[in-house]
Amino acid sequence: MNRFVQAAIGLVVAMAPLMSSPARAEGEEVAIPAITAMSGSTAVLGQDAQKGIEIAVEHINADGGINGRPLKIQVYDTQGEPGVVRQVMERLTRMERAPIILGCEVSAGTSAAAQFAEQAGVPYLNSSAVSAELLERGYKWYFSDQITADSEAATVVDFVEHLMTQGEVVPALLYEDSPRGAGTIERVEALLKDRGIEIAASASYSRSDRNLLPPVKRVQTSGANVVIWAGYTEDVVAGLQAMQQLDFKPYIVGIGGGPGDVRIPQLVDKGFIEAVNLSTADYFNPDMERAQRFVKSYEERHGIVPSSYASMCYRGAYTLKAALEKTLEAGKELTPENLRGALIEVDIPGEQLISPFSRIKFDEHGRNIGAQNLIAQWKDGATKKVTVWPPEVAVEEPNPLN
Amino acid sequence: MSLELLLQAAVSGFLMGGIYALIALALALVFGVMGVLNFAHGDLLMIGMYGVVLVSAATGLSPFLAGIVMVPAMMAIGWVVFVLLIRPIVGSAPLVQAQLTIGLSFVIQSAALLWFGADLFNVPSELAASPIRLGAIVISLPLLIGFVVALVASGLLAWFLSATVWGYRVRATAEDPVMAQLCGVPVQRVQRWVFVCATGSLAIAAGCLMGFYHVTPVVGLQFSVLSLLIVVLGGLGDLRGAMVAALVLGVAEALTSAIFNSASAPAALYVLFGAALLLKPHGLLGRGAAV
Amino acid sequence: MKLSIEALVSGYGLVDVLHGVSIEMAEGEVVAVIGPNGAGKSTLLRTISGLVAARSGTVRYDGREIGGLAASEIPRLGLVHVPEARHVFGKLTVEQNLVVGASAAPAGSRKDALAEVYDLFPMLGQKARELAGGLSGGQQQMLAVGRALMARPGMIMLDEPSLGLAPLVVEQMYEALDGLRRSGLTILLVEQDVYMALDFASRAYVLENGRIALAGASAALRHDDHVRRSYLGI
Amino acid sequence: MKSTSEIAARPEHAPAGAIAAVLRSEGAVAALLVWVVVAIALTMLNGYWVSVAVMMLVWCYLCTAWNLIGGYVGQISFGHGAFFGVGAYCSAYLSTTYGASPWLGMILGMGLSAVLALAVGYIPFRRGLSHLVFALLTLALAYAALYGVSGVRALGGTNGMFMSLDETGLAALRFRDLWPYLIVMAAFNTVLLLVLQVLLNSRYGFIWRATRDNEAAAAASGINLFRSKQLAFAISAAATAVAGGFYAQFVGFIDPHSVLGVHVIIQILLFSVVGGTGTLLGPVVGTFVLFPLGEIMRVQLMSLEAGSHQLVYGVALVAVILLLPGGLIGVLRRAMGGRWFPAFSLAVPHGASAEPLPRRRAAEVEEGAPILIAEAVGRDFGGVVALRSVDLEVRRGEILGLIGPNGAGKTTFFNLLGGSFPPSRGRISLAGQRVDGLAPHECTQLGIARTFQITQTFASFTVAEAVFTAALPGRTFAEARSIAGRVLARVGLEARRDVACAELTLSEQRRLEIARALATGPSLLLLDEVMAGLTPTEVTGVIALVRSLRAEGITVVIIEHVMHAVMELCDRIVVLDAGAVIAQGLPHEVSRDPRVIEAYLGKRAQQFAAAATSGDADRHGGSPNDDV
Repeated sequence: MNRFVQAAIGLVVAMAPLMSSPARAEGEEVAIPAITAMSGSTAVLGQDAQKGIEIAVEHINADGGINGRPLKIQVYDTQGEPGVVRQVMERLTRMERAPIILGCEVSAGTSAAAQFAEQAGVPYLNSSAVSAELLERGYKWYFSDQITADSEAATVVDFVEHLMTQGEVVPALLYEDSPRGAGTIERVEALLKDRGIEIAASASYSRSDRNLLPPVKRVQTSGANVVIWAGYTEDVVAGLQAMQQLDFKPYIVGIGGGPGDVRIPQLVDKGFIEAVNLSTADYFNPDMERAQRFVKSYEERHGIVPSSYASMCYRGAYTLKAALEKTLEAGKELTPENLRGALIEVDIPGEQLISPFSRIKFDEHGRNIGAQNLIAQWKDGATKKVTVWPPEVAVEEPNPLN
Repeated sequence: MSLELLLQAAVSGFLMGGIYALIALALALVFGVMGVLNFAHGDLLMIGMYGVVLVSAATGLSPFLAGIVMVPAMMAIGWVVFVLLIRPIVGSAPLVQAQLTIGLSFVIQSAALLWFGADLFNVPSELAASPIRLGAIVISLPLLIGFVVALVASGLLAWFLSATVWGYRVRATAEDPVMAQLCGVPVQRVQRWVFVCATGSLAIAAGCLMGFYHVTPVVGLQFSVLSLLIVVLGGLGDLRGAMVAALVLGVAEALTSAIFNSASAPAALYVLFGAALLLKPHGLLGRGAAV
Repeated sequence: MKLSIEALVSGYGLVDVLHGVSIEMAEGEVVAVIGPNGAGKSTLLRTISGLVAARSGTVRYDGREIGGLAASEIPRLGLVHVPEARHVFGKLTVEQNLVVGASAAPAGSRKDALAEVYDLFPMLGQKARELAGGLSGGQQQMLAVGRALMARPGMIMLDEPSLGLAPLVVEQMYEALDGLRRSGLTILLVEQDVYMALDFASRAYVLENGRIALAGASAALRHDDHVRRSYLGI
Repeated sequence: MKSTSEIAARPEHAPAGAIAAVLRSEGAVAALLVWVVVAIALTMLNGYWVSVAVMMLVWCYLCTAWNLIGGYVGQISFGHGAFFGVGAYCSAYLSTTYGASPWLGMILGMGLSAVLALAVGYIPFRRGLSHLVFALLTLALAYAALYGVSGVRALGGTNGMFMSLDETGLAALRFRDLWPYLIVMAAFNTVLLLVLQVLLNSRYGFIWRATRDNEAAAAASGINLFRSKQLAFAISAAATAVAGGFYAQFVGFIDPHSVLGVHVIIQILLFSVVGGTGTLLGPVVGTFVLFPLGEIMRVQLMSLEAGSHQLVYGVALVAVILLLPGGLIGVLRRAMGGRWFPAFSLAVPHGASAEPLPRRRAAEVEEGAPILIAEAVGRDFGGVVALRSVDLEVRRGEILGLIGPNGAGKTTFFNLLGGSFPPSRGRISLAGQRVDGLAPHECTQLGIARTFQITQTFASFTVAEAVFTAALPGRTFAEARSIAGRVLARVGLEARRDVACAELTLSEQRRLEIARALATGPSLLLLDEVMAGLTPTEVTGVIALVRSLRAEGITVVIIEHVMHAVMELCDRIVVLDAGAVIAQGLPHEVSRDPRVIEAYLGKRAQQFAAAATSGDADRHGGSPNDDV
């Protein structure tokens, strides 16, 4: 029995510091929480996101912080689980009394966080999920400075139409069936239909599939010569290998983190990457002029160029900074209500961003009307990923349809 | 959907099944000899896969050779796991065994996340680029090598168990450890070596897998579940049944994915598994000890 | 002394089953242990063979202390336990069972031992390649004894060799055991069938509630009032 | 069978006594613990910890629901994630698509989960397949549900579903504040715990535990294993769905992975096992300790490298399971010793009442007429013929001996009579009614009772409980109690009534086997080697017992190798060899039959047997009369 009493007391003592609401730090620091999946099956995203945030905070503080006050962004792990997200959101809003939350969550986590934020009346600034559906729900407290599946789809279809000017295009869709992949492909499909372009085949697979020969074969037998492909890194790697084995060399227009992963040349035969003209619709590419400061710092710290995941949360931190500054400059307290007001007024010109966006400006649904994609393509024996589309930001011409 | 597509799926699924067999046989053997159903099996395999990546990166060896290099290391890991965790739960309630090994899986997964991060690793190999073509059907070379290696390893295991004195002792221990002891069989040593060798064999399987697949900290679970399905479908303790079950599962997996082409496709695989188990509760070959 | 046990205490969990048992056996002697169920007869054999740890007391075999040795070590010294209910390895063939039985024997002796066992139990030779699980109860009992002999033992301990066997089979069984006895093998026998036990052994111990209640020559015990009343039902 | 369906409906005992029993029980204490947590959360903790408490109660509820099938019936289900998801999706779909109250969806989810459970359990439970087959089937269910839902557009596919935020209030199961969530979840826990406690105190408690402890013995006690397991699984599944419906409203968003993923069942197993399964308090305590601990670790170790908290958590978990194999509740139980909750009191009456033993449907045949007829009965296993063809009749009121060499098929024959498996050919009828192919509990309920060669006991039962449980099917508590008292007195186990079954000596275990068989109220009793391994004195006692049973009109068939007992006891003997009858007749006839001597008896035994039947007091002929 005694052992139990001791254990119980121990537990209570351990919990004590957590149970009491800490008084808000009165110091200079502006502390804002961010949530992301640092562990679990989507940890790769969260880990990059954290690196991006770290560098953003460093840069912001080096430039004078938030009106002279240092910014601090504490990252909370949600494991990407909606249940945990809710718990963490509860903690951040009720215990930490956070006036705003920066979200670097996967779709499912973002959905749960947005639902919670809406009820709790705290602005949630999404800088990673591309779900367009969330923006259509009429939320008052949800803001997304990230592109949406719609803008991705538009960029991809534009690019396909560009290829059509060079010869006959037979497009096929290949996608991983999570919301990330399926959601975007759905919109691409609708858009292609709208523009009267016929699809030769549509093949999906699960992220856990170990054998991608069947879906790839399905696409190949359809006679497609352009493949629009949404997926994560692991399945894109497996799929490229399958294509190589099947001797299938379409022109690949990728979407999302998988085809855009900077490590693809380390994982797949470089010659083959070049052979399929692997290109990706992305919201970041390290060769962009305006991203150089971020890219340099990131490379110094981590030894590789930053991924899109890392860039989006870097960008998110800057959007956050703008809102914070607007509030403080107006002489207002950092409250949820004031920050929401400030977010509505935020308008950052494209030149100040590391993303290919024309600006950051939210409409009444919290959508960033300036969000747009670029298309990057591996070139020179897959040694560099070059921005090739749209012409405004392109560094080089895209490879021709062969 | 074309016949060609189905054929391609069946062939690559079959080869994949061979590698599944190698993974599952180690689990079946451990279950047979010490009655412990190891839910961390896939995670031990994952350690092997990371090991293969490291060895390949350091030495430039092909993943298959790196797998062989990893065997002693995996055996050492098997030794430690056996002594610390498995031996204490031999003979415990199945629920306790399940939970403890699930706990171990937790630990391995988190440790992998700590050390390697969530990024995926693979071993790019020239082999993948030069497949064998039989008409329209493509046979991936790494997959084929993996299949052959798995077949040879399984054959060696079968020979060891059915034709050597130590094989008899292993089987005697599996059937009645107390009686085996009374016959002078050092049962604990047998159990330890079986676990050590089973874990070591995972290095070979890891080498085969890394010829065409990748590793992340979360791949363990899917291989654990897969091996469990195979062991049960084969009929518990029936090694030949497990072999057949692995091949069937590999083909079924590829075919369902080819036929259904939907996010629901894997569901069909599990429904098929359920149906097969209900029709053949004693294993596909009907010789296992399911009742 | 072939086997000498002194003040042996052992049991399971919190309960002691044997409360200080002492037994002495000379080389070549055949000794029976009889007693009611729950008296600790099987526990005695399990303690000697190392399956149950002794809590105090000593067990010496050939003058060597064997308490504390692993159960798989003891057969290597030549002391083999044939437990109750046979426990043949049903999924192994008869011959494979015998080979496993030779695990404790010195290397190289397996072939001779196999020949001897087939000589003693010709039935086992005929069924060498059949699965042991398919044998009848009596055949399994013979296999169990044969498997013990594969270790080239200096002494065997038999626990209820007649349990669950048809009378005819029991008879055949004891005929075979008789051959072993005559060959000079030291045998410790636990047997429920007291007539059978006293017929077969030259001496016997009566074990009651974990203690030796009585000991003596079989002939004397057969006429002992207590034995007659309690065990022979006379 | 009519009697089968009767089991369910009967009221057990006086309501007042039942209520008192529930209030003093483990379930009530567990429910109290839940409310203590609620009180602490609401008075002392801030919103965040209240939110943690809500999730903790969700897990507590899930573990408790799982424990019914996993802990009490001992069938490990990996499929509870599916039931959780079904509840969540039903409630989410109905409320978002049709604007229905989530409560409605919850009820639909309960129904759907129960149906799913019955479907998945049907074949493994009907055919008595191994626990592992059941476990893997449920795992397959979980995965099939996960992937299945992922492809359904109407359910949001992998995108998931959003709950409407418009309405609040109890009907919408959606609140502005946190505390109502906590209260609702605590109420769910309380209802579940109390319902389970009532069920455990009822006949089902005994039936489920008996099923878990020993299926063969439970079936021979007349328990319908299939119904027993299906019922528990369906209740457990339906209860689980409720938590799913609640979770959907509480979090406001669900997707396949979050409600159908494997992590759901892993958490349930984790909390239950660390707490201790098979007790109502275990899963509650396990959750209350582990869940906050996990949360603390996640928060405290957040600043370390990603994955650290899971590593620490995993190591702690492994350590707990290794060091405390009985779970936390095992430690508590040992610490409390005798002050642990007493098992639900049975109060089996003492005293050897003169009332006769119970009898089911006393077979309507005359004394001496055949009560059981087996015609050309045979059974194969795979390709092996265990029983070739047996023709045999048992006459009412006789003691029939069934002898023959090992492997002759005697026990196989008993297994066919007792319903352990159906014959491959031939027919068996009891008092004119076909009984071949019936399940064991059906045979038992028709009046065939059997003992097992290897005694089968219920590990968690006392002697009285075991006998009571065998008397229970088709009878009231009071009747069963009275029967158990009489049977215990009759077989001479009265003094050992409160001892755990596992602690009995061999001869007591044999008596318990007979007692269990008698408690079912047989008209035909099948005794399989009840004398093997007993001393002559003990054998004598059993002989006397069997005789007294016959005197009461119970027909007995006995398989035995103790020849003098067979010769002495039996009116008639049938000899089996190689799966067929080779001789039958009076004992002295059979013992002199050359075929029988050749195949079975051997010379020496034949002499003993002959001596015993002729009453010649040779040294082997110890007749019980001399003993008195």
